[in-house]
This record gives sequence, structure tokens and C-alpha cells, in this order.
Amino acid sequence: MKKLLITILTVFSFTVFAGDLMPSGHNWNIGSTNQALYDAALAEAKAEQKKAAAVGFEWRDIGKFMKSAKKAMDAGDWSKAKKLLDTAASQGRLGQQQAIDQADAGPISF
Amino acid sequence: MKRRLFLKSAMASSAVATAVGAGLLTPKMVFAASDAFTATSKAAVSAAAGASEGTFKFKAPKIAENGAVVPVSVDASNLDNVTNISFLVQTNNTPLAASFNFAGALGFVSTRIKMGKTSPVTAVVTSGGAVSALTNEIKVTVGGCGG
Amino acid sequence: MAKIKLKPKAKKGVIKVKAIVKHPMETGLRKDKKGNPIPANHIDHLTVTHNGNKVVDADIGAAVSKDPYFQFQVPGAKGDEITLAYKDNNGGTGSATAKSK
Amino acid sequence: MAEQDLLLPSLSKTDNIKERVMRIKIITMAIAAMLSSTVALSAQQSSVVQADIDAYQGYFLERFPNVDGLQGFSKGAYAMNEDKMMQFEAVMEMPPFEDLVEKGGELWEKPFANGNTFSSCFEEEPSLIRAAYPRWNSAKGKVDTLEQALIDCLVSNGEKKWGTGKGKHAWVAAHLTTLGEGTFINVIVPEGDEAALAAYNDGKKHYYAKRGQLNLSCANCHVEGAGMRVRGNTLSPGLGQTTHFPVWRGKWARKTNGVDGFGTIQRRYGGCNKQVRAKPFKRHKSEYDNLEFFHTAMSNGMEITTTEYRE
Repeated sequence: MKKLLITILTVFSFTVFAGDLMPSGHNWNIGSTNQALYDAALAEAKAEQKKAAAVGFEWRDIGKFMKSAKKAMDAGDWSKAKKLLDTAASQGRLGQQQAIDQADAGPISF
Repeated sequence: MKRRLFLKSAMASSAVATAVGAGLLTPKMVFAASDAFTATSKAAVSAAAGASEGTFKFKAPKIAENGAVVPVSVDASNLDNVTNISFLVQTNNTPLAASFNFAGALGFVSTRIKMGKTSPVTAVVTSGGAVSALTNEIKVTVGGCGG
Repeated sequence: MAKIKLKPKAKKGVIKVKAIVKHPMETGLRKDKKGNPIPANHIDHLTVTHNGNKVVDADIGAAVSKDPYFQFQVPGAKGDEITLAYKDNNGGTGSATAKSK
Repeated sequence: MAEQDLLLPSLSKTDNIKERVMRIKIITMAIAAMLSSTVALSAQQSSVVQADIDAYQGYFLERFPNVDGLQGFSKGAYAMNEDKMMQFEAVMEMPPFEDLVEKGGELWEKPFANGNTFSSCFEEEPSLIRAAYPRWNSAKGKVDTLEQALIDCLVSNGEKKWGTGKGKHAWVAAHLTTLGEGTFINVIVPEGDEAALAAYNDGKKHYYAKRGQLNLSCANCHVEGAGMRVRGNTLSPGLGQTTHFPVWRGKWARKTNGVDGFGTIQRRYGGCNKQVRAKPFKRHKSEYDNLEFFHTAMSNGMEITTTEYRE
């Protein structure tokens, strides 16, 4: 419930903020601006995912996050979509780091 | 609604009618077991209530790996003239899972039962006219890893 | 339709009778994906016969697992004939006979 | 309670343990010697790999003195918990998979459109096939697995490929595992073969590298964590995990309403990867093939026990 409220507030404040910067009557532009931001975030997440997969350390849910992000975006919830794509990208980076950390993995206990 | 409480109150038919009327139970659920089987179950429950502690072997898991297939077995070959072995899942509407009558077979049976949740399970053995019973609690968990 | 797997095996004067009856053992309490109740369909009676003599006669409830498994022990020897027969609550029946190994 | 005894071997047992480990090592070596003398042409085991095997097996034997020797580990978590063992034995009394193993046998015998059968693709007699894999194929420079060999056989005979991991593919493999009862696992990484050692090391790295969001390696759970409980389940020891695959899992059976619970070892690898929230790899590619190579080698000297039930 709290989360929802925050999301609504964020979206609301974003709208107000954007409205301030843009001449009135150009509010229809927000949608396509968000779409561009979404496309960029998705491309980044995909790139990180690919890099993680290339070293064999992709995490399980990255694909799921991207699917959910698309759903959120289709429903007009850019901020939720952004959060999901950021998580996807960050998990991609964590997987790559894991590959580096585990480069010398081997038995330690015996 | 606690099932055990329900079992007791179900003795009064009016309580069943009320439950059905209130939409708590569909008629199918109440009549899932045949009248004859329900009667056998009731008889087994009351027999178990007055039973002495069994000296036979009752094998059942403490924690069931799979509630859909819980192996239970009774080895009462130490007793003479075993005429019946029954299994009761105490928290079920109809506690009796199965009742095996013997005439010439040894006092042994192994089978698999299904359990939706943790329950005490009682094995009841009738030998030479005397009834004895053993109860084990079988825990049913919804599993994780394994393999 | 239902298949019975019956394996009697004699050892030291006792025949171990192991059997699995392929049967859905529907309790009548479950619902399908659409929320319609699945009608009860379970074995309610089972007998085991040894050389023509009924040695086990059982009342079976819906709480017995799907494809129920039973093991009994009957005094006897290799070559003895074991028959397992069942009836379900819808009147369906089945039986299998095997010579003890 | 018995389980705690297993986890915390009492100090007074230490001497016994050392003796036991020695004894078992001698037996293992004897078996290995026996095997290598029967297969006179097979290459000698890499000394590096043999040292790994000794250390791996020694660790388990020392830590779980109550498990019945090396062979006892093939029963997995069941060997560490009487309550679970009793349920395993009850299932195995008349296992739910007998019919599908039989079907696997029928598929094994059934001629392809060109009249050949599966056996035309294998040099070994059927009972020796299970233990012959996984093995190093020096000509191709890769690990051959039994499951891949079955698929290759279909293809080379002009048949349609089967899906991997389960279904018919697993039934035929289960048939061969059942026939293989009593044969011994004996994976050889030929001494001096750099490419074979590299494949082995690749599998070893997969085994010990932490992965996924949970940052856990195979070894974290099945070496250090063996016998411990996670979410109500006992973690099986890594030693002996390959003696009984394909397995029939209760969990997999429930997905098909009890019809087919079979899965191959590589299907299981995918499940393990997913459980630590890592993306599973494609079956029958180098990642899992090399893992299977390493993982199976760790159980060298253990008996194939027929296909079995697992939770």
C-alpha cells in the first residue's frame, strides 16, 4: 500500500515537474520522452545481461524483470518499469563481478 | 472451523444441516465417503479409543517427504490370530483410511496414504478379539530442494 | 482399464504379496481447474485370495494414495496362486492372478 | 538425533575413522586396479585428478562415519536420515517408474526406419554402457555423455531428435542405468591429455564457483552443506550423486500428475542452478558436459545402483 502511494506520488510529482519545464499544451510529449528513456534503459539492461551471459554468470530473473518492465510500460507506469530495468541492469553487472570474483574458485575445505 | 470440533458436533445431524445451509460444506463433501465406510470408520475410531497400547510394530515417517504418498506399515506378526489392521488419520473428516480383515494372512500390511496436513495417525490391531493401538504424528511439509 | 501389478514371492514359507493397482483414487473433494468438483472415484473394497481361499478382505477409503500400493504376507510356497480383486465406488472392478515365485 | 551424530562425529571415533578411510581407500584402489586391468587399452588416470578424487572422497568418508562406506553415499540424503531412508525404501518396494523403464527398454530395442536399433551406435554391450559415460572423446576434443550419444544415434540414423532432459530420452537412459546395476563409475581423464584436463577443470570450476543471486556454488550446498537442512530438506552429499540417474523425482512426478517423474542429470543441474537463482545453461553443451565429467569422476569407484526414486 505504502509502495503504491509512493509510486503514485512519484509519478504525480514527475508530471508536475515536467509540466513546469514544458510549455503548456506539450504534455502529450511526456509519453514519447518516457518511451525513449525506457528504450535506453532496456538497451542497457540487455547489454549487461549479455555480458553476464557471455562469462557464464547470468542470474535467473533478469529476463523476468525485463518482461515485467514491458508490462509496466504498456500500462503506462514508467517509474515502475525504470525500477525493474535498473534492477535487471544491476543484476547483470553483479553477475559479471561474480565471474571475476569466482575466477579462481576451487575447493577450499580440503 | 476446527475439523475435530466439527466431527463431534456432526453427531447431531442438525449441525450438519446448519453447516450445509450456511454454505460451509457442499453436500458432496459430506457424503464423500459411503455410509457403510463412514460407519466402519466410526466403529474403528471408538475401538481405538478403548484400545490398549500396542506391542506391534508401526512404521510411519515422522516427516513425510510427499503428503500424497505417505508409507505406513504394521507388523503385528508377534501377535496371535490377527483379524484386523486399520489406519486412522485423526484429522480427516472420515478418519479411517483403510481397514484390512485377515483370515489366514499374517498380521502384516504395508500401504501408502495421502495426507493434506500434519496429523496423528493411529494403527489399530485386533488380535484374538483384543484391540490395541499405536499413534504416531506424521508431519506434512510443503517441500523445497531434494534430489 | 485399470492395471494391476501383482508380484507374489515366496521365502521361508511366507509369500510376500506386493501389488499396485493403477487407480486415480479421487476423493470427490478436489476441484478441477475450472472449479468444478472432480467426482469421487476410488477403490472401496479389495480382496486377496490364496489358492482359492480369501485371506484378506479390506475396506479402502479415499485417503489411500493414487495408484495404491499394498503388501501382505500369506503363509504359502512357490507356485501357489494369488489373486487380487478390487471394486471401486462407481462399480468398476478389476482383478489379477499370479503364481508365486 | 541420529542426524546430529552424523553431523558432529564424536572425538572418540577419530581413530576408527582414520582406519575406515584407509580401508575404503584400499578397496577403492583395488576396484580401480581391477577395472583398469579389464580395460587394458584405457589410458591412465591423470594424477592431478586422482588427487582430487581422493581428497573429495576422503572428506565425505571422514565427515560422515555413520554412512555405510563409499557405496553408502549413493543413497544421498537418505543415507543421513533414517526417517527419510524408510520412505525411500518404501517407494522402492514397488517403484512408480517401473513401467517407464520398461518403455525405455522397448524404445531401445525398437528398430529405426532404417532397421538399425540404438545398440548399433554403441560398442559396449548394454549393461556396460551406463558406466562407460561420461568419457573423454579425444578425436572430437570434448566430453561425450550417454544422453548426447542417444541423441546423436537418432540423428545419425535419420530419426527425428527427441527433447532432452526428460521423456523418452530419460526413459531409455533409465533403462541403461537399470541394466548397469553393479558396474562401477570409472571416469578417466587421461594423463598428459591437456584438452581433457582443461574440460575437467572447467567442470570443476563450475562446481566450486558461487553463482546466481544467492551466491552459492554446487560445493557450498553439496560438500560443505551436505547433510544439513534447508527449508525442511536434507542436502544430499555430492559424492554418489551420479550413481542413479536418471532419477524419478516426486517433485517432477507431481508436475505431470504422477505420470512421468523422470529427469536426467543435466535436467537436475538446471534445477540446481535455478535454485540459487542463476540462469541455467543449455543441456548437452560444454558447460554441463564438463560439469558432468568432473562431477561423475568424483564418484569413481562407486557402483551404479539402477535408476532410483528421489524426493
